[in-house]
Amino acid sequence: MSSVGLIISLFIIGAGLLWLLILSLTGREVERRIVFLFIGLAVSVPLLFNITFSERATPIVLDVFDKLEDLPPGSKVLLSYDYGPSMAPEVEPMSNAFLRHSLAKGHKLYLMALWATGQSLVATAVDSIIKREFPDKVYGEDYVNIGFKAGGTGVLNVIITDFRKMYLTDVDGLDLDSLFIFDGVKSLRDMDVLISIGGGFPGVKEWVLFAGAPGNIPTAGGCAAVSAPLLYPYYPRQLLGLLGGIKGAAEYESELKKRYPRFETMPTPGIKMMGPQTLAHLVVMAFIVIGNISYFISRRKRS
Amino acid sequence: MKLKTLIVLSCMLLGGSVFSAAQEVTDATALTDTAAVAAPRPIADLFARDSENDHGHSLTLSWTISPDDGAGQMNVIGYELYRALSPDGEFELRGKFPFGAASYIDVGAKEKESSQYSPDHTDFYYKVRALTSDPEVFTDSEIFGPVQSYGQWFNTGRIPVLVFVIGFLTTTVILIRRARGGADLFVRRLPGIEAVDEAIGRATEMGKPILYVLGLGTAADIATIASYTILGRVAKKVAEYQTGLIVPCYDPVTMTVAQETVKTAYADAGRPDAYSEDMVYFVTQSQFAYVAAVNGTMLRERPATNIYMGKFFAESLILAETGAFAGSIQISGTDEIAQIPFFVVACDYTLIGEELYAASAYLGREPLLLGSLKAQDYAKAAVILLAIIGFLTMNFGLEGFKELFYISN
Amino acid sequence: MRRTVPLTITFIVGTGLILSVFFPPFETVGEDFSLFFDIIAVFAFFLGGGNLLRVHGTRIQKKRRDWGYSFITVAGFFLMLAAGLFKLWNPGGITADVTAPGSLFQLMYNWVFNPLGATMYALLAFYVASASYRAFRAKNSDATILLVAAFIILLGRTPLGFYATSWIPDSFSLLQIPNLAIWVMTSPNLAGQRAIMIGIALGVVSMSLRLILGVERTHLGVEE
Amino acid sequence: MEGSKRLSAIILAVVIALFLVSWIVKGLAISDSGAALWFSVRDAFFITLAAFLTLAILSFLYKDNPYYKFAEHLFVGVSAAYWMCVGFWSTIVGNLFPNISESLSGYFDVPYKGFNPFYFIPLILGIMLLMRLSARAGWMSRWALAWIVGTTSGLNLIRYLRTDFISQVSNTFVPLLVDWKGVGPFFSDLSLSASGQFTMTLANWVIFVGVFTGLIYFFFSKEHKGFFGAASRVGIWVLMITFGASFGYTVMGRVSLLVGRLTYLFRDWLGLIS
Repeated sequence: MSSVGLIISLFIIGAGLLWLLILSLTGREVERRIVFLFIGLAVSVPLLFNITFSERATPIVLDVFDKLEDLPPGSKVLLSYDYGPSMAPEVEPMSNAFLRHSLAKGHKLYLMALWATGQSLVATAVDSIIKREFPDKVYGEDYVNIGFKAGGTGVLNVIITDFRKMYLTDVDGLDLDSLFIFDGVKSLRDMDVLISIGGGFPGVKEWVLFAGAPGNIPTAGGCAAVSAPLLYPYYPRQLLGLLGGIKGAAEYESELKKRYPRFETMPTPGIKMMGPQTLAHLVVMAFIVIGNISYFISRRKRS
Repeated sequence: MKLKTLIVLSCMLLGGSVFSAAQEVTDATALTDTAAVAAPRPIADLFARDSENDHGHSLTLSWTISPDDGAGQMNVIGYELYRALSPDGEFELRGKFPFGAASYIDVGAKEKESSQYSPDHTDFYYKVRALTSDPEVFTDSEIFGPVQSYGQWFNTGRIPVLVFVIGFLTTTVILIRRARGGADLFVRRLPGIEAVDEAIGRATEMGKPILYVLGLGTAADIATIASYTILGRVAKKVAEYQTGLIVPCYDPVTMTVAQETVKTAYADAGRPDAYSEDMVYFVTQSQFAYVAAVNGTMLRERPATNIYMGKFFAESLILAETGAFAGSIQISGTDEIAQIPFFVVACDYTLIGEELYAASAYLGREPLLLGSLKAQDYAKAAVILLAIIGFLTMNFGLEGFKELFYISN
Repeated sequence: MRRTVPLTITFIVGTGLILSVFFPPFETVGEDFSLFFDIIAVFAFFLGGGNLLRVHGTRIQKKRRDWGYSFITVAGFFLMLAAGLFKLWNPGGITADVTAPGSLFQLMYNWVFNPLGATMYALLAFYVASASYRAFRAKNSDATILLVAAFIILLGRTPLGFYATSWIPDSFSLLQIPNLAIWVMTSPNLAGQRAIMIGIALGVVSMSLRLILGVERTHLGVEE
Repeated sequence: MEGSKRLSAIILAVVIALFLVSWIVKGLAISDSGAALWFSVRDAFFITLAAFLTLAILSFLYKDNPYYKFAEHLFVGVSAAYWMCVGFWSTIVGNLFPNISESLSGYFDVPYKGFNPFYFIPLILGIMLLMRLSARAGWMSRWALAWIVGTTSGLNLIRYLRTDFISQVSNTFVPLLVDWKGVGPFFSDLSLSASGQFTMTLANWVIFVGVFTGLIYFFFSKEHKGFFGAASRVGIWVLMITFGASFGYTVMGRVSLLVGRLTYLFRDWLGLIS
């Protein structure tokens, strides 16, 4: 039923645009309500019928993916949740993708947060993703949640030389020394890659300036679309790669789906949110093309 | 105020959290670490001085970390700072820091009734305690003192700003004088402003009103104040031509000023009786409700010309597209960088950024205003010159030039 | 006289605030004045509310076009005002936070104010498209540059942009559309923004100076 | 005319009927989930109202119509009162009273901060502003305006100089050549990565030339002829790239807003998607 609706609506959009293109060849202008109608369709159809597009990862995203991919299993990945609920719709897909990728690859995962709001989001992620999708992974061996510590950049200044001076226990009060995963781990410098998710303060920028750059540790990030332009200048010298907004998340998710058959059926909110976006962008571009065609035809007619 | 509270709050939060973090470290270690800890070596070179460029009640401290901090016995987990009124007096805790910390600014309150009050011109003595995971084991530093805090009268950190203010002021005054003396000052065309007269003429011919939108700025935005000048000019023309004028306002203070401006313009045009209080009215102080109402006005009154001048945010494109749909000629100007693209795309004429401010001088054609416009150009020439010098010095590794522009706070 | 006093007030307040920045003992004057400004603005709200009622009252009285709708405005205004000032349905009574959950004020905010505002905002999605269609046309060199820059960014955000240029080798990856889009955002875009910003700053400084010196005085109104 | 009137009456009846149906259906659904009667009636009403108001605003895209007018007028009234209430509680009660009156602070249960005579400045200026309602004392409001304008210009002058002007100018000081390694490696690496020093150098040049020509475009007292004319042409091009790029970049954010509203309609109201 829904696929019929999907085909019909996509056909309407496609055929409609084609028809407008043909009309524009006669130099006719499209009424703005028609433009509105197409935008309305382009956004609501993917929402209703769940249309997705396969995303191809851009180098800035691929660099992060490949880094996690190229590290030997058992490497240490630190994931910091530096965001709150309001930013979550945009960046949560990223943190989930990083979680899945690291665990599937067999990396050791260290979870923490520089935002107080991040701690509960870590807990949610542990319950809803790790425990459900990776039941074989053992807490304290394969992954650990050391939670939130206040102090922002101060925390980074400390844990870059020694975790145990800031974190004596994990989030549940277990001594770090009793956790197998912390054997031989002294500071951030023992991590193979640092990933910060969140574009606010403290966030990706602080991780780069206070941990990645001084400790010479590969650092990657994910952030909301609005903050991405401010972070681009750090790529690729100080920043390994960056996932900017929903698009970045969607690219990572599709890369993950492509390389790991087990993620065929995983929920991909990033890709899902990109459906309306992509279709709307295509419609806008189509209208720009149509507008220019009718402009040139009518100008030629006039002259 | 809001900003101030926010800063204070965040400082408190940050301070508190560092403190509590340090606290957690100590407490938790005490529980887990039962082995005896050796006393660490003390910090050295403790030094305190008055904090610069402030209004007093603040001292800046620095020291060299303990040899056992991150090296040696590796047993220092943090420091505590103590202060007393005499070397053998009672020492009061002023701050806690994680290990590695080697400086601190001890800021007290300036209000006498505050519990955090820290008097100026009073001798203080400081010491720093190196802490270990065992709360019983610590080492105090030598006492430093006496030291006093006092306020400065002048903030030297802001000299670059002062230099520029004085330079710009002098240039402006000189040029205004010269303009008054009769020097002919050229001003290039501003198509957006020239279009205003034409648009008013068109509105008169069509017998339709002119819609003037002052934007979402309050009277605290210079862009809004610049907009009044243009509004004054438009209103005068409108009064002369006996065309209608609609000025829906977003901010009540803005509305008040706009009423004054329009009233004056009608009086100047010799038609004070034609002014009506209904021309300039308040809509609502909510961004999108305002837009909804102005949109409705555009489609119902069908103004011949829409003029948008001032501060605009996301509503810029909603207004400009509806206006284009209603078939009005549209002239816009804003200094909100993110919105200029939308106006450029959807309006017939757009004053980009600085052009909005130049418009008032352009319209007035008074030597005073033109003189200040000329001063702006000199400043831009100076910027270009500085950029070239900066470009060259950076290339030869002379970073010092850039430092000249550093504003400390 | 009636003009001299205001001009003098502006001059004294303006110069005072500029100087206060350089003298630490007076540093907080600017913040205090901003706070005062907020308080005065609230007084102005009464002017605004009064004006709103007057405008709609006249419309109803004179039975102007669409006067019936003015009733809705007035009713909405008084309902919200009562809900806010008397804290109707507020579980905490008069001393509670005005936006406490469950209060009529909060309900009206969540279910009337917010959806209306968000939908007005969402109209932008449509207007962005209609504006692109109408205005992004290669009429002259300026318009063409505008069009090309916008098109590159748009392309860079769809899979199309990737497929169109994925054949370009990695050592020339700058020319691949998604990367080109990033580059445009970070280099020429930054340059343009900076030029505008410097210009605006100069405009503001100059305009403020004109106001303080009393050269610009349109806003002060009639000489009586 | 008669026909169109009847048509709009029919449409109105249909809209009201749909509203009632939605209210009832939603109410039943909510009370099924165990909510008290009053809450299900109330919540169902508000959910339906929000949905109809959303649709009323969207209908403006087709043309101006009575439903949009209704939503618009309601929005204006509600929002004007909203800001008045927030302003009253947060600024007058929250900031003014605690500094001038103990009894008023006590009445509204806000902590009294002690009497501060400076707070009479805004109080007096605010009352002066209200004086414009009087025909004879109207001139007093101009004193308040003069104070506001003075504050605005004083604060903005310094703010723009410090944050926008001086810092933006010094950010433009960038090296012309980024660690030069020779002609060969310079041109062979056109990747976006900064190891491609071509990219870095190019970026610096673009920024320098862009700012330079952009500023020349803003010269007002020089005729744009000759070198100035050429430079300001380039300046306009740089500005056009900026505008085009910013426009294209915002499309994504705007679509997200629409996705948000449509999700409300499809999911929260109609329950079509999960």
